[in-house]
Formats: sequence, structure tokens, C-alpha cells
Amino acid sequence: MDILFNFLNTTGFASMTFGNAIMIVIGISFIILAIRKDYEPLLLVPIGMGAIVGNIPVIEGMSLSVYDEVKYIAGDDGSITYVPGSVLSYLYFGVKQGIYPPLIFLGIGAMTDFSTMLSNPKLVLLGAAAQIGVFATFLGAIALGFSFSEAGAIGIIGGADGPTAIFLAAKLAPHLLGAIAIAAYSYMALVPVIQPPIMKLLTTREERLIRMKAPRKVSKREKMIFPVAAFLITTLIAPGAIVLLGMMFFGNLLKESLVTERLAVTARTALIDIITILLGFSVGASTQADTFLTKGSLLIFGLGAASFAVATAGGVLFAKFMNLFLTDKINPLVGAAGVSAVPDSARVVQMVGQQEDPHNFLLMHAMAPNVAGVVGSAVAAGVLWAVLTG
Amino acid sequence: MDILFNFLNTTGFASMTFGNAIMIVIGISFIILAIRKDYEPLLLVPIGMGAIVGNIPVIEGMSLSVYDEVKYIAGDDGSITYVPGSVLSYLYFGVKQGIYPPLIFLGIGAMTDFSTMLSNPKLVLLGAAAQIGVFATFLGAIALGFSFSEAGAIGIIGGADGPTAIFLAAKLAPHLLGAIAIAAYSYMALVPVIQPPIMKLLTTREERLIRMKAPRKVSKREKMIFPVAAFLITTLIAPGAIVLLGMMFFGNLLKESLVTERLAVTARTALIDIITILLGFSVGASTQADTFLTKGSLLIFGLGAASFAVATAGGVLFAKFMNLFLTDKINPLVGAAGVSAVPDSARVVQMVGQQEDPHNFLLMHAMAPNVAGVVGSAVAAGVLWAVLTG
Amino acid sequence: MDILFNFLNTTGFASMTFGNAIMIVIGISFIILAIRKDYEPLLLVPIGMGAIVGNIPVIEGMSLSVYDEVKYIAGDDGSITYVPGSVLSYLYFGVKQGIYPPLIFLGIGAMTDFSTMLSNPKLVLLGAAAQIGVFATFLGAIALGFSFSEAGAIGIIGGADGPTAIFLAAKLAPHLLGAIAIAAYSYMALVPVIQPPIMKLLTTREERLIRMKAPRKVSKREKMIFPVAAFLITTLIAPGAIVLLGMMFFGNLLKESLVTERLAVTARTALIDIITILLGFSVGASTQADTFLTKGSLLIFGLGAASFAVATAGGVLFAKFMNLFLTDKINPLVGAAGVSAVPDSARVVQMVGQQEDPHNFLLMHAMAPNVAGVVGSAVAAGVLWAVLTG
Amino acid sequence: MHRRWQSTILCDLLVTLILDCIDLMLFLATFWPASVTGLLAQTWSDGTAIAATGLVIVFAVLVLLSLFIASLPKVLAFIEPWFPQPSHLHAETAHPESQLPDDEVIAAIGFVLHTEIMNQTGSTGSTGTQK
Amino acid sequence: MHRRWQSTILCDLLVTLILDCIDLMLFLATFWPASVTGLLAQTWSDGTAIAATGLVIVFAVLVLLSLFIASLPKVLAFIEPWFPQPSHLHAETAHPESQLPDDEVIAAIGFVLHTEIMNQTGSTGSTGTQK
Amino acid sequence: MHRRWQSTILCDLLVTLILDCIDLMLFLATFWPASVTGLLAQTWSDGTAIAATGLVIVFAVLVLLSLFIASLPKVLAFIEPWFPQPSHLHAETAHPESQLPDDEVIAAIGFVLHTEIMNQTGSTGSTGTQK
Ligand code: NA
Ligand code: NA
Ligand code: NA
Repeated sequence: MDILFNFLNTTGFASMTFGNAIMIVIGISFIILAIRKDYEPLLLVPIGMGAIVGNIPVIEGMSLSVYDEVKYIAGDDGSITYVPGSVLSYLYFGVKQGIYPPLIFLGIGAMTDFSTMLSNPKLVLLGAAAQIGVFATFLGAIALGFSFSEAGAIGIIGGADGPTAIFLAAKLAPHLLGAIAIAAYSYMALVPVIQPPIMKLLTTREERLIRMKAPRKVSKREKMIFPVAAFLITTLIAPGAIVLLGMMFFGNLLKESLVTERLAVTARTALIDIITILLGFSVGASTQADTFLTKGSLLIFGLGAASFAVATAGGVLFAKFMNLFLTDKINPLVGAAGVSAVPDSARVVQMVGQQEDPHNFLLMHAMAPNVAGVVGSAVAAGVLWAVLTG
Repeated sequence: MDILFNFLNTTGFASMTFGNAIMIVIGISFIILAIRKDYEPLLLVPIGMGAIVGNIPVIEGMSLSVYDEVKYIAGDDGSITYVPGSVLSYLYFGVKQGIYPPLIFLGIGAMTDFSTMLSNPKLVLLGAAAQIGVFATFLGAIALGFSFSEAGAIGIIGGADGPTAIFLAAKLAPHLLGAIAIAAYSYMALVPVIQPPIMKLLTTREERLIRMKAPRKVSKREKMIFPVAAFLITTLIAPGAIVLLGMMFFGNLLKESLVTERLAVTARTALIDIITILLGFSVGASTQADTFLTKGSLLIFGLGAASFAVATAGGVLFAKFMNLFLTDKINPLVGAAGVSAVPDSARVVQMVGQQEDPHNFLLMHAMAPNVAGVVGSAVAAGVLWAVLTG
Repeated sequence: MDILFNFLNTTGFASMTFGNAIMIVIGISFIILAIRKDYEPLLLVPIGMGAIVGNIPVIEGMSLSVYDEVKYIAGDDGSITYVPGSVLSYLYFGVKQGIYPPLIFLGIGAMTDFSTMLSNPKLVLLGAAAQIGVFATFLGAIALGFSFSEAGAIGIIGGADGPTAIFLAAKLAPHLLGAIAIAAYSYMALVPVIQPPIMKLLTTREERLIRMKAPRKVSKREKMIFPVAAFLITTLIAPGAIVLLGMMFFGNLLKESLVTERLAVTARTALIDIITILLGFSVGASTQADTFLTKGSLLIFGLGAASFAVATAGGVLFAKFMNLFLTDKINPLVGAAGVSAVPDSARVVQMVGQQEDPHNFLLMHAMAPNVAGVVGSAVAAGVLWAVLTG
Repeated sequence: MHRRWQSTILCDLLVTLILDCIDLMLFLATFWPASVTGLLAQTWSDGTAIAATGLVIVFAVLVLLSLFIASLPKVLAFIEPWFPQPSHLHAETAHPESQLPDDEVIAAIGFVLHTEIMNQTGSTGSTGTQK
Repeated sequence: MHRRWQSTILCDLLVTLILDCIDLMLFLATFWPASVTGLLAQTWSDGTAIAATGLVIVFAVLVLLSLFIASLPKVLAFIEPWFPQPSHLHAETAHPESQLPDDEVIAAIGFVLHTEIMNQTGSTGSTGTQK
Repeated sequence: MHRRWQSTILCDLLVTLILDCIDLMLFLATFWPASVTGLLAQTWSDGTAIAATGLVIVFAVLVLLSLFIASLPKVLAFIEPWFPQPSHLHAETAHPESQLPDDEVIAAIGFVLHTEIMNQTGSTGSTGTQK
């Protein structure tokens, strides 16, 4: 009977901590939010299940956690032994080394239609304005005592772009990766809750009623030239964004070249789905209570909320500023889509606009700053990486 | 002409051993069985072709076998050189580190409908009863002189679950992995041959004629809650099963959440297919005659056959035992499906049942112990891993 | 303002070399060729975009290039530190270790119908004859001062098979891999330009008018037996081709066994697409001006062009030679398809044949030497690897 | 439908059964070693203990799972007033993430309907060159 | 359509805006440290400089991108005589690499049409067993 | 159809050809070095030997493959009485692993047929809101 009782001592019930229980409840909440509210389900379900899996207490000596990594041991005779890691550590490798985010960007590029942006170049600036959220949060994090590298990784939460946030956190502050990823995806899921009050506060009813001109038709050739030219323009100035933007514009070229359609289809279906599953699940599994439930994580969550608010305000106010000089006015609600969080924030713009005028269709216009916001936060990440490394 | 004759000396014909020839014939037999009998073709074809590929004699000094792994060499000056492995060794890495099995479980979860099990909870116990095969084989292996770890890995053949067997063998007895994997898949393929005589021997005609009540309709919400709750229940008691069951229930949640359908589709098509190809082929290629054709492999095959017989008997007899207390009797044939080997053993139940009564449809009822058997053997693997490691 | 100016100093504009600019223009040309001329777009678009991405100048100290690989550093205390590589270096790993080419061959096998070859066995020899291009180029490279290993890797360009060329270059001359891959794919793309003049020069109008008998119907069983038997025949003589041909015939078996259709479908869609994306992009990104724009690369391009010409001539002339002994004459144009470059060279045969006689359908006949050429160059690669290694 | 899973009775029986099972195996553990040639008594004893433990745990897990499943509909019925089933769960076919082929199937349906309408109104001119 | 992107005026304004922005932040950098408890002046000053730089670069990149996009149609119209749009770009639906489902959709269309024709000509015998 | 692959004659010829080829290359190997500036005779000789060997092996493999393919139908015809073609090989279209899109195509067919039937029986009420 000894073995039985020894075994029971090693079960999860025995060694479960209060923190683990909290994390499991958080994981379940993510899944419920995804199912009942339809908030970013493709990421909240994997992350939620991952958080549950990662917080089952494991037996001492068994290699199960994402943090049980490969080790190399040098022998006295010059031999080197490879000590295998846990299965989850191999899946987490793509997160830790920043491999998954660019592959997700490849798929995003292969599913993104830049037409609305190409027909409305001035709306691109709204995607820049919303990045004020990134840099304001960066300063906020410094004020709260985080190091420069940590502050950079936290700031990028304001970019409202999961893969970008994970990529930069993996490069600048791997120890905060879990908290940053969870914060980024949580707030992206909460975009329909966070943005509307700010948008309404900063705009008048007249502004919200502005109707915008229908965008012009963009030629196939423009769409083909765009990914290559845009890549050159962005990365010659900000080479730190080479990997993320290279993959995104590569995916878009696969789509728009019209001769590589089968590659584009695979990039935006099987490939992005597989990577999304692995990324979401292993990020979730990295949120073990003992490394995750810290004061730092709480601060990160606070800063993340602030960053989304500042980014939204930045986009809206900059649209109002641009209207001072424009004949064809921009509906300032559209500025809120500059935070990216594709396509949720564009949908929020549509929704808030229709609350004033049910016949005003802003969705198409909001897609322009929305995708520009993705480019903008990737550039911001590239700059922060370049400035804060080495 | 020297180079020509030197080359001919290094061809396969010159260095072919009798063992290689046997293994190639076994590989061809697997392929023929799969094609002509339709026995588990998705695994027997890759394993068979892998066995052929792995037994072509290779040239001294060329890195071709799955066992030509990466090496690290320390120099006198503290430098470390990475010596690449063969291509097959990189594909085999996912087998050796136990990475492929959980990903296959992800796909299985995303294609499994637990409805029948949810509507028939008592049938779950049959999936536990069949695990007697695992532990009886474990004892048998010890009696035959295998070490505890080896015996654990051999015992899991009785779980009738290929990925589980490969996972546990990779953890407990990597040197026996090839033999255990081949034995597990061979007997899974032979389920329609092994099970029927045992099922008939242990049941009366009256018992085989028992018709079971139609299962009740299961609500969507039950199916959504099940994967999360089942994961918590199983792994809090047996944390060793975290990876396998975590992935399986994660896949099932992707399917049942209804909001992540595209991830579930990819998990059960592209992802599981890719992993199946890589796993089957590289497991096959690991059966090189010199490491595979040993007395140990023969014993493993004998123990494997016994374990399937014991597991089948365990399931059938336990069903009869349960009938002593139940008003709504279980058709004891259904117990045979507790070995898992999804869905073949459930089909065997249906077939044997229809031999007595062509209008008795047991397939749906047999699916309940069938999927419970998968959970049962994953739990058994988790326990054996926990007890026998460290 | 210092930080701003420091940053601007590190942008691409500042550190761009003339070589980078040339490579970016080459990358753009590849994409334009693929789009406007439909030349091998599935490879030229990824390689072209990769070349653009790989030639954006990167910041000192940031790990971005495919050559920023993992490093292991031994400490004084026996500890070993893992220094991560760049994201692109992880994607390039599959090129450098020769992992991607066999997986592409798996997909090619799963999409290739060997029927025409099975019904026309004598046309197989044309696929051997065209390999004269490989060995002539090998000698040419030696004459130009390359080492034996380098000459072997350069010679295989004449095989007109991208994955085979990358595989052998990775094994024999990794430092030339980029140039060899680019040369191979460039000339494969230019097959419709290079081959027709040679084909017309070496054949008379009468020969080009020859019509060939319709091929016989091949039974399913022949198609099932073929991949296994062909694998044994080829690799028992040339074990160096085990990985490439093993995967190709494995893919074909998945297709022809008729019981593993779902695996064959995934192998020829999601799997080959994913690998094609990763291989093309990372090969492109490896063509950084400083390692690529060398005299060696120029010589390789010259030798590559010659090898395609010699291979084409070899195929055509051997067909004329065979006609000396055959009752049912072969249209010698078909010999040009022996270079492989599937299916472009077969299409070229069809096109040139129809210029003389619009009702002569040579495409089906040309597919036989076309696929035989793939086998032939894989065997040639295996032989060169075996002879030139160790 | 009622009394279909007599948990109390069966549960007691199962616990008894499992404990009996352990007793039997422990009994065997003390008895068999002598008859197994060349095998140390200790090894055999440890092995049977591990096997017994393993089987007990497997049963324990699946019994718990079975009880949970049996109670789930009742629990859901009990909490229904507070957590009603959201209506959108019934509408999953309309979910925007439904897979790719759908579009094409819809296109096919549209095409066929269009063709049919064309046919029935007698204007069959251009449809042949659509694709 | 004309004058829709008044590049010269707006461009000047943007440059002014950005430079003002930097000035503001550098001003803050010298002013705030005292009010931020326990934070070294140097750290805060560096931080604001980095943030200002970052925001300027993000704006610079996206302004450039915006100007490029705005000018692209004009450039294309200008070079049109020398590099005409190749005609095959308009025919991408017929491209051989079009995805797998197409075949099946076409098969479905064919099947439905066939069935319809069968139905309308009155011969409904064998279609039920096709699949 | 008969005599389509005159193996004996052609085989002899091929062997002769290959051996001639080797002789030619070995001849070249002894002759050319002097004319190749700065290249050692030994290197050139080794290189031609390798090339000749390689080409011979490629031919040998593909000749063997060709002979095997030519003989395969005869061998299969010969063993047919003992190993008849299993009938299920002809039924692969009904295999359960046929890919996913089928279901959707079938659904599309069903939907269209349903709609058509509805149309033709005059009841067009609810179909518009199905999807
Ligand atoms: Na953003
Ligand atoms: Na089982
Ligand atoms: Na070739």
C-alpha cells in the first residue's frame, strides 16, 4: 500500500497551490469569454486551455513544464550530453525564440486585403498616431521602475498586436513574456469594451455622423507592387521590423501575385492555424502561477489597459487634427481603428458609428488605419528592439 | 575502373544482411496487409515503407540512419562544434522526444465525439477494466526478466494505443521504442483477428443478443464543459498524463467550443496527417535489423499478443460483472471495445454482435468504452511514467 | 536628438551597399518574371522576396540574418550556454541540413502519376541520358578550379531539379548553396527559353513530326508495386539517394495504395506548400550580397547554363540513337524532357512539337522521361555524395 | 431514464472490488515469488504492488469521471436559471470563422440557381463561358 | 477625386508637428524628473528621448508609405505606355494552381445540373445510387 | 503491342555503349590534362573517372528500372491465378477517408436539390433564411 500512498502524495490535489487554482480559474474564464462573447476565440481558447494545463501541479523530477528546457552537460572527458527537455518546452521553443509570430504574420499577410489602405493613403497616418500608446506606456513602465528593456516589451502591448508583442517580449524581456502576451490578448479581446466610451468622449455627435467618400477601385498592379515597395520603405528605415514585416508582406505578395495562390491559401489556412494552436497553447502553459502571479504582472495589466486607452485616444484625436486641414473630412471614430487589433477595432468603429446613423458604413474605411496600425506597431517594435538591444 | 568497383562494393547488394532482407519483407507485408485487408492503413503503410527505407544498407561514413544523431564536440579551446545529424534523425527527433504523440492526440481530440460516452457514463468503467491488460503485461515482462522501466513500456502495448505506447516507450525505454511501436500497431491492425474468438469464448449466445437502450441526446453545453472538466479530473490524480490528455482534451475543446472550428479542422486534417506521416515513416525507419531483430523484440511481440487477449477478456468479464448489479443490462461484447484501438475494436463489437442478430446495432454503444479506453491507457501511461521515473 | 541621429545612422539607407542594391533588383526581377512570364512562380516569388529581405542591411549586433546561427559557449565551470540564433536561421536550418528537399519530394511523389513511364519503359533511358549534363558540368567545374566536392554540387545543377540541387549542395558545399540554388531555379524557370533552340538545332523536321503510339493503360496493381520496387532497385545500387528517393516513392505509395488518400492529399497540399514557402524564402534570404556576389557565383551561373544545354542535347541525341534500333520510333524532342524540370520541360516538348504539327500531342509521352529524369538526377546526386564524401 | 446509474450501490461495490483486487495481488505478491524461477522475491513483490497501484488509480480516475458525467446534466439543469444557455450557441453555422469551402459551396449553389433561373426563363446565352 | 491628398501643405504641417512633439517631450524630459519619486533624472531623460525618437520614426515611416501610396497610381499611369498591364493578369481565375475545392464544386455543379436535366426529362432511375 | 521493348538487342547495345563511353572518357583522361592550364593531371584523371562511374551507375539503375517495368505486366499476368486482384481495389472512391470537402459538396447538392424541389412545388417561403 506504500506505493499507493506515495503516489497519492504526488497527485495534483496534494501539491496544488492557491496560485495554481487562480490560474486555472482564469483559464476557464478565458474559454467562457471566448465562447459566450466571441472575443478573439482563436486565441483565448488555446491560451485558456494552456493556462489550465500549465497549472496542474507536476511531480518532482518529471519533465513536464514549458520551462523544463534542453540542457547540455559537459563531461570531464570533453564529451557533451544532451539532456532532453519536456514536450511542452519544445513547443514553447517557437515562442521563446520568436519563430511563431513571423509565421502568423505570413498568414495574416496572405489574408489581408490592403485595398482600402491603398485607396485612402491619408488614413495611414492614423495607424501611426495610435502608436502613441506604445511610447506612452513605455514611459509609464519606466516611471514604475521597470528597466528599459522591460519597458519596451511592456509598451508594445499598446500596439494591440499579439504576435508583435510576443516577438518583442521574446527579444527584450523573456521573463515577462507570459504576462505581456496574456495582457495583449486580453485587451485585444476587450476592445469592444474599452474603446467605445473613449471614442464617444472625444468626439461630438456631428463628428460621429460624418460620412466618408466611397474608396476608389485599386488596380491589381498596385496591389502587386505594394507589398514589395512597402517592405522596402518600412525596413530600410526600421530594419528591426525586417522579420515581422518581411513575413507579412511576403504573405501578401503570395496573395496578390495571383500566380502563387496555392501557397497563399496554405499560408492563411493550415500554416497559420497550426502555428496559432501551438503558440496559444504554449503561451498559456507558460503562465504557471509561481512565475506569473507576481506584482510585475499586475503592473503590466494596469499599464496594458492604459496603453489601449491612450492608443485609442491618440487615433481619434489625430483624426480630428487632420480634419483641420482636409476638405473631405475623416470621421474621427475611424482613428480608433489605428490601434490594429484587426479586425475587432474596425468592427467597433462600425458599431459606434451605426449607433448614431444606422446607414453609415465605416467598416471599410476603418480597415485602412486598422492594417496601417499593424505596420505601425511592427515598426515601433523594430525601433524599440534596435534601440534597446546591445 | 577502380572507382567503379569500389563503388559497387559499397552498394546495398554487397553489404545487405539477412536481417535487413527479413525486415524489408516485413515492411512489404505491412503494406500488403494495409492495402488488401484495410488494417490501419494510415499507419501500416508509412511504417512499412519506413522499415524498407531503414533497412537499405548504407555506406560507411554517410549519415543516413535515424540513429545518426546530432553530436556536440568540445574543443580544447572551449569551442563547441555542432556535428549535424542525418535527415532521418531530425524527423525521428519528434518520436524520440515524445513530441509527435501528443500532437496526434490533439487531432484525435478534434475528431472525437464524446457524446456516446457522455450519455452512458457507466460504460466508462469498461475502458478502465481493459487496462488490466497493461498491468498484467507489465508483470509478465518482469517475470521474463525485463527491468521495471522496460516492463512499463512493454505493458502499455496492452493499452492498444499507438501514440500512448510510443510516448511512454520514448520516456521509459527508448532502446525498445521500435519494437514496442511495431508490436502496438501490428496488434491494433490485427484486432479483427485477435478479439472475436475471445469475445465468443467468454460470452453466452443470450448475452451476445442483448440489445441496449438508445443513448440520450447530449446537449452542446455538456460537450463544451466535458473536455475541461475531464482534463482536470484525470490529470489532478495522474499528472503524468498531462501532455497526452491535455492535448486530446484541448483538441476536443477546439471542436466543441464551436467558436474555433477552423483550428479544429486543421488539427484533424493537415496537422494530424503531417505528424502521422512523419511518425509512421520514422518509426518504421528505426527498425534496422541489427537493433530490431533481437530476442527482446520476439518477447515483446509475444507479450503484446497476450496483453491484447487479456485486455479484451478484462473488458468483457467486467461488463458481465457489472450486469450483476444493473437493471438495464450491458451487452458484454461492448466490453471488448474498452481496449481502445479506436475505432477498429468498436467495429469488431458491431460485427460480432451482428453475427448473432443482424438488427442489433452495438457500434454506437461500443464507442463509449472505446474512447474511455483511450483515456484509461493514457492514465495508465501517466501512472507508470510517474512511478517508474527517478 | 542624439538618439534620433544615431538611429538614422543605423538605418538601411546609411549602410546599404551597392551589392545589396543589385541583389534587391535581382529579387524584384525574379518576382516580375514569375508574375509576367509564369516561370516557376511557386519558387521564384518566395526566392525573390527572400532575396529582398536578406539584403536589407541590418544593424550591427542585431541577430537577423540566416547566418546568425545558434552558438554554444562553454563556461569555465563546465556549464554550456545556448546562444539563440535569428528567426531566419531557424527557418534556414531545414535548408542547411537538407531536411526540406526530401519533404518536397514526398509531396512531389504524392502528386506524380508514373503511368506514362510504366507504359513506356524504354523512355526511362532518356532520363538517364540527360544526366550527362550533370557529369559534364562536374568536369567543367573541376577544369575551372573548383574542388571535387564543389564540382559535384555545381554539377547537379544539370539535374534540373531544385530540391536535389539544394540537398547535394547542403551536403557537399554548403558555402555555395545559395548560388547553386538560385542558378538551378533560374535555369529551371528559363527552360522555355534555353531548350527550344537546342532541340530544333539537333533534330530534322521529319523527326519533329514523328507521332508516337498512345500509351497502354496501366493497372492499379502495377502502380502500387512500382514505388516499392523502384525504391529497392534504385537505392540498393545507389544508397546515397535513399532519403530523396525514399521520400518520393513513399509519397507515391501514399497516393497509389488507395488506402492512405488523406495522407497523400495533405502531402501534396499543406505539407509541400508549407515547406516550399519556408525553403524558397530562406534560400532567397541566404543570398546576401557579401557572400553571394563573388566570382564563384558567376562561374556557377555560367556552368549552370552550359549544363542545361548539354543535358538537353544529351536527351535529344540519345533518343535519336535509340531510334536506330527501334521499330516504333521515338520523337527525339521527347528526349529534351529527360532533364526533369517537371513539368516545364515536358510542356516545352509539347510546344515545340506543335509548332511543326498542331495535332501532335507529345505532352503525355514527354512526362515519362520527365519523371525518369527526376529519378536519374537523384541517383546522380546519391552517387556524387557517396563518392565525394569522406 | 430514471435510476439508470445507481451510483450509491455500484460505487460501494466498486470500492469493495478494487480493494479486493489489491488484496488479491498483494497476496499473490507474497505467494508467487518461489514459483517464478530466478526472480528475486523483492522484485516480484514490488512489481505486483506497482501493478495494483496502477490499476487502482486507473479505476479511480475513470470512476470519478463516470460519476462526474452522470451528475453533469443534473448540475446543468440546477444552474440553468442563473446561467441560461446563450442563444448564439445554437447558431454556430452562421459563425464568421466557418471554414473556407463554404464560400465556394455557396458560390456553387448560387451558380446553379442562376443557371436554373436562366434555363427556366429561356435565356441560356452566356452562362457557358462564366468559368 | 482631384486634390484629395494635398501633399505639400499637409507634409509641411506634419514635419512641424513632429518636431514640435519632440521639443515638447524633451522639454518634459528636463522638467518631470523631480516630480517622479525615486527615479533618476538621467533615466527619465533617456526614456523620453527614446520614446520621442520612436514615435518620430513610426510617423516618418508611415508618412513615407502614405506618400508612396498616394503617388503610385500616378506613377503607374505615367509608365503605362512603356509597361502595359499584361493581359493574363485579368485571367487569374483560370490559373492551373487554383485550389482543390474547385474541382469538387464543379463536380457538384455538374452533378446537380445532370440531376436536374434527368428530372426534367423524366428519367430519374439511377441517380440515387451515384454516390 | 508485341516486340515493343526488344530487351535483348537493346540491352547488348546499351552495355556496349556504356563501356565505349567509359573508354572514351578514360582516353580523354590521359589526353587532356596537358591542354588544361594549371590543372594537375591526377586531378583531371580522377575527375573523369568519377564522372564516368557516375554516368555508368545512373544508366545501370535506370536500365534496370526500365527492364523491371517492362517485365512487370508479364509477371503480374503470370501470378494472377495465385494472387488475384482484390475487388475492393476498384472501389476506392467509396473509401471512408475521402476528404472533407465532400460533405460540404453533398450538403450543397442537397441544399440545391431541396431548393429546386421547393421551387417546383411552389413553396418558396423559408429557404431564403436558411443560411
Ligand atoms: Na498596432
Ligand atoms: Na486503451
Ligand atoms: Na533531372
